[in-house]
Amino acid sequence: PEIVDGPGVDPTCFAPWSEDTKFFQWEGREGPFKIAVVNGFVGNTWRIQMVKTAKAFAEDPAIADKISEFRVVSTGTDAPAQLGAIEDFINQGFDAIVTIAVSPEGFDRVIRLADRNDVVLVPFDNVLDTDAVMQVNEDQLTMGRMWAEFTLNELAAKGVTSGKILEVRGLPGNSVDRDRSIGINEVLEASDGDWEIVSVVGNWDDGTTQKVVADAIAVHGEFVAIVGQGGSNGVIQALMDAGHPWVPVAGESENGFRKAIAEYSDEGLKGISIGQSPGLVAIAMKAAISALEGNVMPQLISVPLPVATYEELEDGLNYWSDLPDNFFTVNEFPPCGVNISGPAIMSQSETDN
Amino acid sequence: MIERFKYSLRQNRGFYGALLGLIVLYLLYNSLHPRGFSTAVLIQNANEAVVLAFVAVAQTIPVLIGGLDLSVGAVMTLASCIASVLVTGSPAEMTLGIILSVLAGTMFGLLNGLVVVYGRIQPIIATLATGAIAIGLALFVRPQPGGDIDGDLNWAITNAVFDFAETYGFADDGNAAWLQPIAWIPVPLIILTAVMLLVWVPYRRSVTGRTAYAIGSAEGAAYMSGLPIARAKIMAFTLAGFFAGCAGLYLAIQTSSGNADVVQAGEYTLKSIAAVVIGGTSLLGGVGTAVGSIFGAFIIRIIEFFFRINIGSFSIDPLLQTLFQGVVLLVAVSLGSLRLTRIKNRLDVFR
Amino acid sequence: MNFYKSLDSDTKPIIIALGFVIMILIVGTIYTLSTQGTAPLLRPSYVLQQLQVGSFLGIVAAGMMMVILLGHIDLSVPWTLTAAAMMATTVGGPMAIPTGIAVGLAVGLFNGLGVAYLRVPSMIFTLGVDQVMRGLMVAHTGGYAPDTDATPLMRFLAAEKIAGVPVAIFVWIAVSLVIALILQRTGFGRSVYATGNREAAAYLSGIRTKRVIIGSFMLSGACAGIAGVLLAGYSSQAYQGMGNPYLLPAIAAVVLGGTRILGGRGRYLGTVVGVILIVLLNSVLSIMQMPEAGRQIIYGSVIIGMLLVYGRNQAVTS
Amino acid sequence: MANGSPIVALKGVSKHFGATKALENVDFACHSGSTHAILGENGAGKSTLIKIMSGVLDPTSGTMEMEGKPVSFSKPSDAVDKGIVCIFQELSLVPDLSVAANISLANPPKRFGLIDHKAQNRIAEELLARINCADVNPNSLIRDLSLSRRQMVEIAKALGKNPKVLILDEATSALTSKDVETVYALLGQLKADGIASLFISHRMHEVEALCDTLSVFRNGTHVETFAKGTKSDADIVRLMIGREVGSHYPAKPNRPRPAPFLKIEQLAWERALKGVNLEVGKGEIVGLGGLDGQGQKELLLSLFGVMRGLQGTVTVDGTRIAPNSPAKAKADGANIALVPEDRKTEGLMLPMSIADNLIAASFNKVSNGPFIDGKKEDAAVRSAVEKLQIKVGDVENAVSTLSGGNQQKVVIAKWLMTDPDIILLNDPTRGIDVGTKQEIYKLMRELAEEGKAILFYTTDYAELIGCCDRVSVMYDGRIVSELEGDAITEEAIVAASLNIGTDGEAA
Ligand SMILES: Nc1ncnc2c1ncn2[C@@H]1O[C@H](COP(=O)(O)OP(=O)(O)OP(=O)(O)O)[C@@H](O)[C@H]1O
Ligand SMILES: Nc1ncnc2c1ncn2[C@@H]1O[C@H](COP(=O)(O)OP(=O)(O)OP(=O)(O)O)[C@@H](O)[C@H]1O
Ligand SMILES: [Mg+2]
Ligand SMILES: [Mg+2]
Repeated sequence: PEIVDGPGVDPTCFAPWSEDTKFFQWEGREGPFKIAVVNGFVGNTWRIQMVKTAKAFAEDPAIADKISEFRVVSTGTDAPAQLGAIEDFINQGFDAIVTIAVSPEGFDRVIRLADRNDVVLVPFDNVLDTDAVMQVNEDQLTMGRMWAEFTLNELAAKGVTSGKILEVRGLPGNSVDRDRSIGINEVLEASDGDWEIVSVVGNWDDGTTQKVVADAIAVHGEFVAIVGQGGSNGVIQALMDAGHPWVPVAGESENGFRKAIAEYSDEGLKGISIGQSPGLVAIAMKAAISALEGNVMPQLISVPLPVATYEELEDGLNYWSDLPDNFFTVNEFPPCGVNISGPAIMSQSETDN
Repeated sequence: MIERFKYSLRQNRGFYGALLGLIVLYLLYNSLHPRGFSTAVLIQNANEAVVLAFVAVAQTIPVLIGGLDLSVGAVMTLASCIASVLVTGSPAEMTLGIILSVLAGTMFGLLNGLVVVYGRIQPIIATLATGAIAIGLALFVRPQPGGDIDGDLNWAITNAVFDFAETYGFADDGNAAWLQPIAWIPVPLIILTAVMLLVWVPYRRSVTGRTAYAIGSAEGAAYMSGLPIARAKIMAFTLAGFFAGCAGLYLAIQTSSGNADVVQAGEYTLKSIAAVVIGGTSLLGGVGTAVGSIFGAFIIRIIEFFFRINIGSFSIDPLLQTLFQGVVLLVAVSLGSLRLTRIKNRLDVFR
Repeated sequence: MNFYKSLDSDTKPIIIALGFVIMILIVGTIYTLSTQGTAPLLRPSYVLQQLQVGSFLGIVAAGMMMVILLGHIDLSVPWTLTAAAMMATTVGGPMAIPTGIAVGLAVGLFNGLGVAYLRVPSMIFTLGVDQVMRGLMVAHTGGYAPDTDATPLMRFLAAEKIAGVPVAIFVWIAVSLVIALILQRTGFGRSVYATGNREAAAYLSGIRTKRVIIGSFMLSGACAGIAGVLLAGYSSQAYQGMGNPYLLPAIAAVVLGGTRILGGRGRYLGTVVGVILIVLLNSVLSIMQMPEAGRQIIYGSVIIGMLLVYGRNQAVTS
Repeated sequence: MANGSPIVALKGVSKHFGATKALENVDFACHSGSTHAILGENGAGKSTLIKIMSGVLDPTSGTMEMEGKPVSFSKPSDAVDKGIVCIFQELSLVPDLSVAANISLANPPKRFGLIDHKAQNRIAEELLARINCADVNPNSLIRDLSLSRRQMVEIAKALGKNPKVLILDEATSALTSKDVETVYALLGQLKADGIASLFISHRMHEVEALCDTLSVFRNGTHVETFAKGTKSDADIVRLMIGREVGSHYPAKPNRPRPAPFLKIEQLAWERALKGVNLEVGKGEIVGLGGLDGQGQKELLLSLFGVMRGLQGTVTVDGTRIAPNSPAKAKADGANIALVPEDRKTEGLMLPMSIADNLIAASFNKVSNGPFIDGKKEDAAVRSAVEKLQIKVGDVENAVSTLSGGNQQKVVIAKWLMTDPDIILLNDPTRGIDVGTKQEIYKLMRELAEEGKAILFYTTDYAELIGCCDRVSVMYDGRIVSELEGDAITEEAIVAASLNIGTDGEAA
């Protein structure tokens, strides 16, 4: 692509990450386009929801006739397989490839190939440490900061100025885990309170998180607040099982977590839920099409953080009390015309498939 | 010669079955691919398969002695993390880095061998444990994914001979007439073949290599026959480490980086076992060859290729791909049991 | 010392592992004393909580031991466990738990058929089955939007307490009694050892070795199913990938308990001690906030170290 | 006895396995150009002796000299380097390698530092030709050869190492009679070449035919060494067993032939069985004779439900049976027991305890419902040990700690526990000493008297003659001759085995 001056098209949807964000422009071409989604691992709810969202969005009337061929593959946690799949789609003459990278590094070759063949490559969610491709993500650092700020505010409101705060980390070595943790700790350290931060590794997995939180409670006694990156259902479960009093908890956007916040916020579970949305895939697809049409696009597209605090939860709107715990509530992004809600994707028995 | 082939055919059914399967699947894939039978497709396929092929070769040797090496994926990861730190700078520094990363894998393999032989611990469980250690070390070397491996190296190694020559400016930037017959061959395939010729073939035809087969077939007999058991076992794991090191090195160059990914390490270990079995090597030891495992690795990859191409109404729902892969794996490994139908003496089942 | 020498080779690992458990507790306590001035590891509540968490691993390991005694292995445990949990919550109501166990039994039966009749090495067959189960669960979640909430009975069995003792521990004890009884006091159990030692000889002794193999895999599947149901109860929900953290620790626990990985030898008590060891080790490493790198290295070194200690007195026989 | 200084001499050698004293202060010597037999009961320490000589085991104490110089071997290849080559009781061939590879296993011919397959094949062909086994293709896998062929390859392999001392530990126990002839000739040749051969066998007639010097071992001690012909057979047996032994075989009862209990008609399987007809009555011992590999083993395995695709009928007591597994064969209705060919891999779970092995075929007999009754189990094990006089320390010890003969008794005892009606014996006395053999013969006769029907395959003519009420000789998958009473003579059996008088010659 060519590096051009902004502003880009449709800034409410394709918001540039920061003021320094570059803008890209590809030569516009006629649709419909061939688009592929190259996923890595499949086998957790988030990824399943993402794949379903991608499929549903490809059939959405808003873009359906812009797509001539749409394919989704999951390559597992296997860098060469993912690189291979991307290269294969380039070889097959696909116009755009949307991907969740298995690693923030290592895509030099496919980036080069995509460039040579004028293919639009759009990493999202786990983005690459490069500014050579157009990417779509939520701001993980900000997410970490918001969690910590919310927690500190709630503690301040309760008049708590010291104590142990439990940080539940995600998958070791992952850049999302790194960024979120940096954000969290930055804010906590900057505060005046006298906090002892205990950190455990929950792998973003409900079961592991529950176990390590239960462990931490057994060893450390009470915490004044918990900041968890994921596996939030596990945090709640561990608190309940240990009979730990409700405290402010920051966490992800699982339906179960939001249900718990809604139910117990009066008793002290002052919660904030910010999610990395599986719906990001739709924005990435939309961005790819927009780029193919020749629009000016930001290199790094920032998708607004879907925040919901205990004060903002509303049954049937941003959580569903009658639905299962472990789908991700935030899925739609109205400014982008992405209106595929979590329950619509994850809770209707499919008859047509 | 013909007679020898006849015996070889009878004694290595699994191997020839894998070869046949590979040929059929690959021809089918290429004929369905919009750009089938082109260099670009071959390069892509080779790049995708070569790391797994190396890991499968690594796995083969411990399997031949009747063991399993559950650390190959982890050693690969360790080597790739080391390479991501060392393979950078001047050509001399890069060369040294390349040597050191493969050496690291080899030394780790040696450690495995020593633990198995002198610690008298079953290979499968010893390497389960040392695999954790290797991952720990990899995380230590590279707590976050990253690294800056030379971009030219990455480009040259992951392309055809022509691009290699072009990148490094020899043979008339790849246009020399003498280069043309081989200009289309993917570099990864050349590397794989070269390593096999230089390491596996001599090993196979050495007493140490033969001892590995003998151990897997009948360890007591091998010992009684005065074969160097301890040396052969240590060598088997050392070579496994070496090949895993090669895998790691290639992975690092291919991705220009290192990533101490526990899950990926585990996935490679398991896939290596599958590749070895599909390639006709018996998990009981004594029977099989590393070349078969390479075929096995390619077969595993090719099956995934089919998800990407348009096969009309046979297209598989993305959420059913995993299921399909599992079923194909089960069917592939169950094909071996066709031999059971020929068995007339039920005791032969236990061999 | 004489006492130590007089122990038979099946008992020694158990004693050593017990010693190691005590050592871990001591090291952990020294750490907590020096950092926070308390010794929470020695409190009954902590121990009970570890046993509660350990009971899931313990039940998986009990089943795993049955197949390891045969010289086989069951790599399908992670997704068998997950499938059992997910199907149990999907069905819900009083049939939830029987459904979960039935899923385990069915997968075990399938594994057993593949290993006994097709004679595919279990290492690879169960690997394939694990992937198939994963595929099925991905399709299930993706296609049918199943209910994932645990039933009250599942909650009770996994998370509640009787007289301060988690019910899960009683479930573990019950499973343990059944497995130990099977292994020591039934013809089936003895046949497992015989088949694990030498299948041809067991077959020619008129032991129905295929049934033994199938039975063992079914027990392994059933144990995975029970563990899945409990785990769903513990977390109040079933979720994708919930079984993944249980495979390697279960194998390690069985082996650290003195069961021979090639089959034929091992005592059930050892597996129990092995489970406790692994659970405590994980917990103490987590308490010490050991970074992942150090954790993996320690984990591996402990296994190697202990096996070296077990094996040191073994004689080489050609 | 040969003159001059010995080529190998052991001085004061002892070998202890824990409490077991396998060898105790043994002095032993052998000389070049001599064929030297080592005799002794099972567990006398013969194998242990030669394992020490060939570097497999370290002596607990004592020294060894070769040609006057002290030597010590830390591994088998050290001994091979010095010229001591051994053919072990348990074969040392690698099943998944080719014949040629096995023959040059540890020391293959090389070109450019790599194994030279052509030269390897040439060597194999030469050596095989030397022992009349040119029919063995050097490219075939050991796995695909019969036991007797394997044993010949083993001999070829040993010869290929150019031994100064060649040790054969029961190397002839599985050979066909034609091969035995070859081995006789070979040993004569080696003797002429000045090579020392040590020969361990439980077959007295072989020892007599081959050896010039005999050494007797008993309970780990060297009893005596003497030249052939200086002692009578009875004396030798007394030296071995330490007591007088009476008649070899128990008396056969003199009574009319009983009604057939087990009846086999036109039994055919693959190419090994081509329509076998045979009857065994209660109380009868019927011998199966013939050269090795004429279908005898397949016949026994067929009856025991191991073979697939059988044709023909088998009836027990008038009812037709068609078991498709040993489990069915041993169950009610058939009540068959089989003592298999290879006790180490088919008869026993070696690392398991003696008790566990004993009850392995009869869990139902010691159980209440699904549960094993500890008391019943102990009682059953004790009575089995007593009945067969198995020499055990503790029944909880691994069965592998027993000597060969006692291991075989465990296999037999295991099957007697099931109270079978029909007992199939596949060469039960292979590798077993005279004393134990006699006990087994006696036991067989007792069992027959109790009304069991016994079908007994052996490669030893003397056993057929001594033990059996009737002998059926097999040739090429058929029974070619049935001998009864006084008609059972060595000449008759040999003639039938070679199928003289019909089409072919011996295979
Ligand atoms: N590895 C071992 N561990 C314990 N005891 C052993 C071992 N090997 C041999 N023995 C014991 O040593 C004694 C001598 O055994 P050895 O094998 O030398 O007997 P043998 O004379 O060859 O008998 P056979 O004629 O049955 O082959 C026996 O009592 C045997 O049980
Ligand atoms: N030139 C040859 N002539 C005859 N037989 C051969 C020759 N080369 C190999 N063989 C036999 O054919 C089989 C397969 O041969 P291959 O070359 O694949 O194995 P190999 O490395 O030679 O094995 P080994 O070292 O065990 O002989 C082996 O059993 C081998 O012994
Ligand atoms: Mg070879
Ligand atoms: Mg012996």
